[in-house]
Amino acid sequence: MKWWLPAPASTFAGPIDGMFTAILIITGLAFVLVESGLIWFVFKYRGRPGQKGYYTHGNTRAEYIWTAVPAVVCVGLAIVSNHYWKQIKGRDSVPPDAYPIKVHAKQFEWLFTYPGPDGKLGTADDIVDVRNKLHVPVGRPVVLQEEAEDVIHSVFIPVFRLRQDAVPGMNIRSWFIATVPGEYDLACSQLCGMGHYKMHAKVTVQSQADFDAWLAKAAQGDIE
Amino acid sequence: MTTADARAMQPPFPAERGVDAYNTKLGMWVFLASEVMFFTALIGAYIILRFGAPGEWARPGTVLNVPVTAFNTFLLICSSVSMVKAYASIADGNQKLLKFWFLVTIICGASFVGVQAYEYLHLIHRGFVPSGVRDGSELAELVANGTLPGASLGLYGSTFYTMTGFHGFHVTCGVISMIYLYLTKVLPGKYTQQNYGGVEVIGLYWHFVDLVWIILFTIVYLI
Amino acid sequence: MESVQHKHPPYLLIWLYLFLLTAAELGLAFELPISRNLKLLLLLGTALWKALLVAMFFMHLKFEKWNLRMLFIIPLPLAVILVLAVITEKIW
Amino acid sequence: MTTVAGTPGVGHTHHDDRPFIRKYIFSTDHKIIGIQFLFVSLFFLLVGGLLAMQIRWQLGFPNQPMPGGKLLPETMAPDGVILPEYYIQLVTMHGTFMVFFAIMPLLVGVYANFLIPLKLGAHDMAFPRINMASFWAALLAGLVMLSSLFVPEGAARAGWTMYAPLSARPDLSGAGLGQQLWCVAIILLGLSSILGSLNYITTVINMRAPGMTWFRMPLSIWALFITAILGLLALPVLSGAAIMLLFDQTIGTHFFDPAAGGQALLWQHLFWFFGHPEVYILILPAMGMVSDMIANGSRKPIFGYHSMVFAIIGIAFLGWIVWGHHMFVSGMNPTLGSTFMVTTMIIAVPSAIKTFNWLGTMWRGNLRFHVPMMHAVGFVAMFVIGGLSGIFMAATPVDMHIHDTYFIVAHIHYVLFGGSLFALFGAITFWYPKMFGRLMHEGWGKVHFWLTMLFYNLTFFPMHILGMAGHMRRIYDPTMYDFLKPYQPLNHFISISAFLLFAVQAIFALNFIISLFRGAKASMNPWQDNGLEWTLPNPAPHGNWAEVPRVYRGPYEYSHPDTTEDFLPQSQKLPGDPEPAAASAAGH
Repeated sequence: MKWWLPAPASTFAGPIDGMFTAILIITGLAFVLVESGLIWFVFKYRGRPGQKGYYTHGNTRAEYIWTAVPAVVCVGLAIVSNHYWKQIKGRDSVPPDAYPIKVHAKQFEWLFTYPGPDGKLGTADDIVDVRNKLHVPVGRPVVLQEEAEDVIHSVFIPVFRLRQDAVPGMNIRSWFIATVPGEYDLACSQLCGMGHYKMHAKVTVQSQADFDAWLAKAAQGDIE
Repeated sequence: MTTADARAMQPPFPAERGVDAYNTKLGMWVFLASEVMFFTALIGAYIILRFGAPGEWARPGTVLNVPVTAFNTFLLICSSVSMVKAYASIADGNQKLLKFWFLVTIICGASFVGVQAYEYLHLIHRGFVPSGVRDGSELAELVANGTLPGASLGLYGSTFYTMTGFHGFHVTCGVISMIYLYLTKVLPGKYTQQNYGGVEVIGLYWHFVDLVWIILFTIVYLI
Repeated sequence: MESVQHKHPPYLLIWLYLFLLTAAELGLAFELPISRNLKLLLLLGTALWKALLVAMFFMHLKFEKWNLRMLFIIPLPLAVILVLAVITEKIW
Repeated sequence: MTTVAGTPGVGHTHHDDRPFIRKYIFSTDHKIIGIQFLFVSLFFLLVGGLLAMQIRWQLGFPNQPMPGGKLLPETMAPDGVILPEYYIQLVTMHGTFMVFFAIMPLLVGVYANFLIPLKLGAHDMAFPRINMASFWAALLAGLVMLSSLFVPEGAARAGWTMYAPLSARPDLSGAGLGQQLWCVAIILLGLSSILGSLNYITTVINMRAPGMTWFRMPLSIWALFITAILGLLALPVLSGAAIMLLFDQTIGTHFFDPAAGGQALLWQHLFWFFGHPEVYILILPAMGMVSDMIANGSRKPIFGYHSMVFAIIGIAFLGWIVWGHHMFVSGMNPTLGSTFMVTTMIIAVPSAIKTFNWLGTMWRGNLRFHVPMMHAVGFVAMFVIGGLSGIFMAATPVDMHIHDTYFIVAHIHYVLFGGSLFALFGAITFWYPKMFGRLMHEGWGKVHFWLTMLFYNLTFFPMHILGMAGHMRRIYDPTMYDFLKPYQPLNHFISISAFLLFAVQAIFALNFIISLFRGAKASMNPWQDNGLEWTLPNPAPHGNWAEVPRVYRGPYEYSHPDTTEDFLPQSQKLPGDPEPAAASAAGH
């Protein structure tokens, strides 16, 4: 059991884990400040008979400070967030050469469609509806074109730090670059009915050569 | 003690006044504010769905009977003006005119509900239902031969019946309350020049319902 | 409430005004050979103008204090925010 | 006390001869209605808690027979083993009961009703009969919701957020009548809340006693007032959405049906447009009451009263424009996502102001650790954790990873349990004497506080770790996933802590019930508080004051240098105080 985020396996993991750590440090400082202040006050100013509290209605300068500091920190975080957000989900963030894979989600399975040798989806040589197996080449941008048949599902690959809902009636693109070959879990993270818990797929990140070999075999109907 | 401390020790004491409205009137205004949000949900959903509709929206007059509803709009505007006349009458202490105008309002309001019920029956007869168009109906034929765009009719039916239905429900509630007030307060002469809050408050509700209809009529029937 | 003879706004004139605007709307919706967008704008403008007339005179908002008017005004920007934000969903 | 001049007349003179049923059942007295809400919502809190225990059993001990599970019918748990379809009903109904029927009525139904007239010096609410209708509508809604657990196909199954199209399609969710009953109950609850809110708003605006100016109102009343505005404007949107959902289920409309052009995201937008103000409905009153209790326990004026008020207003305003942060990964327009991210970051500021002002209030105080004060301090300590963990989710890239995981579950429970519920335990103890004329047991109250604090943190803090690992919400069996298998011991630990947390609530329940009959008789002002309600006898009589009280100062004049006592009631006239003008008592 790790007490931290899962081992990273995509290029998003860097900035996301970095931001997570940064926020943890900032909020950790605030946490320690407030809680230690609280505990200190609890002991220091505990009631004594015959004594009165200090009669004051506040201090404008102190209030300005503790309004301004959180405001500056939050705006700073917002700027950083927005920077990475635009890279990850922004309107034009998907690299033009990204390898497309269609994700068709339905109760309760994932169907992946891979482009054939022509590298385009929607043509006759597509390898259609590979059930619950997502294979991606390492080190190359991949774009998932997500659609849902019945209800809302959500692609969640923890090691990629990737999550994107698949919504019926919409076609949503979501991209990533896998960095570490291996076998990972893909889970549905949006309640989609009573089989929600078992709607998962295996993600295999492999070298381009292995991926091409697998794809050739899959074209013959052998997806193992 | 420093000056900052002295300033800090001044307790906050500004004085001000209320909004100069008696409880029921203020309560009605507060209620109407929440009604605005209720109709925002319904009308907002309509606008959003229409923006994203899969096909062309049916043109005004192709499905709905606009002249009949225009007459209905006229009725509701009349009932609004008769309501405000009733209010003005009792504010001047005129019981007789109050009774007259209040009754006119009830009749106009009830007629509105009646005409709307007729409209609904007629539409359903032609095949226009909340889920869209009924198979084998007159409108289904129009869709089949291409004179009526069919892709968005499901949304059209959903939004039309929900919006106008809830407006009609509000009108009905208004008419029922007015009949109750007419029998228990107006006819026995309980409203006086000193005490006519009830007329004002039910009037506020009634004008609001009219106001919603003005918006609905334009965006549902004319656009 | 004081018992004086109130001076009332000309309700019947406003009624006539509303009636004419409604007639104009009907004409606009069907008869005029102008662009769809202009028509839309004019229709919405007329509807809002009518609604404003009802609120101002029949509901007496014109004669109320500002803090009471605020009650009715507060929800309006919220409504606009909701609709505008969700509409961008289909436009982006 | 230096002087008793100006203390309003107490001891109601007219004899209360209403029959029992008018006095305690169909009562229009705001205090009785508040107490009715208290009992009803504590009952629903228990229901929600029992549902949570079953969820925790399944997560901690997957697929093992639950103790006592044999009592449940075959359709829920054959041989005591929870079925997946029952599990999603559990998570749905736990959320629904806790949010709509436990915390919200506990905060708003109980304390807005009980406190607003008492703290403002009014005889009752502006509309007592509407108030009564509001209670009965809420009770009816709760019973409808409860009954949905027992209909043939079981209760609603789409999560408390009821995302369409799952919720709109009985063929996909597997529950028809249950989903419809959910909608009906929510529409009824919306009606109840709107009726309640318009009452609270009118009362606060129109019925304040002479001298009770806006900025002399206690922060609890400010918070409840702003909460009422939020409820007034947010609930109708939910009602509208629930009506559309109900129509989609029953009469075949297509609002959320993508096949006919409807939009799945429309539900989410409408729900969260309501849902985010709702979140603040669930915390603002707690913040307000905590402010009262902390000032009382610190024997000091609240630090920065005005900025506390403006922080409440600021939260309420910003609360309307952050709803999209629940939808960052929903496929929403990413530019909209950026906008909502910025507003969400900014809304952290007023919460920070409030936290620091509470600390400022305790600074150089003369702290008295009665049970309400302990809970109030516990509230601040826990709310800080809940608030800070919110920043992780506000940062959109990080939210990609932790959205819909146990990190969110931890966050919401830190705010709703560590926040609202701690405040409520304090508030119940604090106003108990005014409600029932007796005090709750101090010692057991402290035992309950410490045990709750301990097990609460043991339950919910490890959920952050689970969330970081990617443990999804609402999954029936985490052991299905390779990457979650190592975390099963942690789930096990959380479940045991949760059972203990539930068990120690028995202390509170027993303390509450036994004190009703055996508690020590309370004096008129047992906490030496400044509020107007403490100038009334226990329990306060129908109609509250024989003579309207007059207010001479703000609510937090503790340790005033001119008095020997360390408190100074709002209605106590000091020699130099001017008589208040009667203007603000309009509306009679």
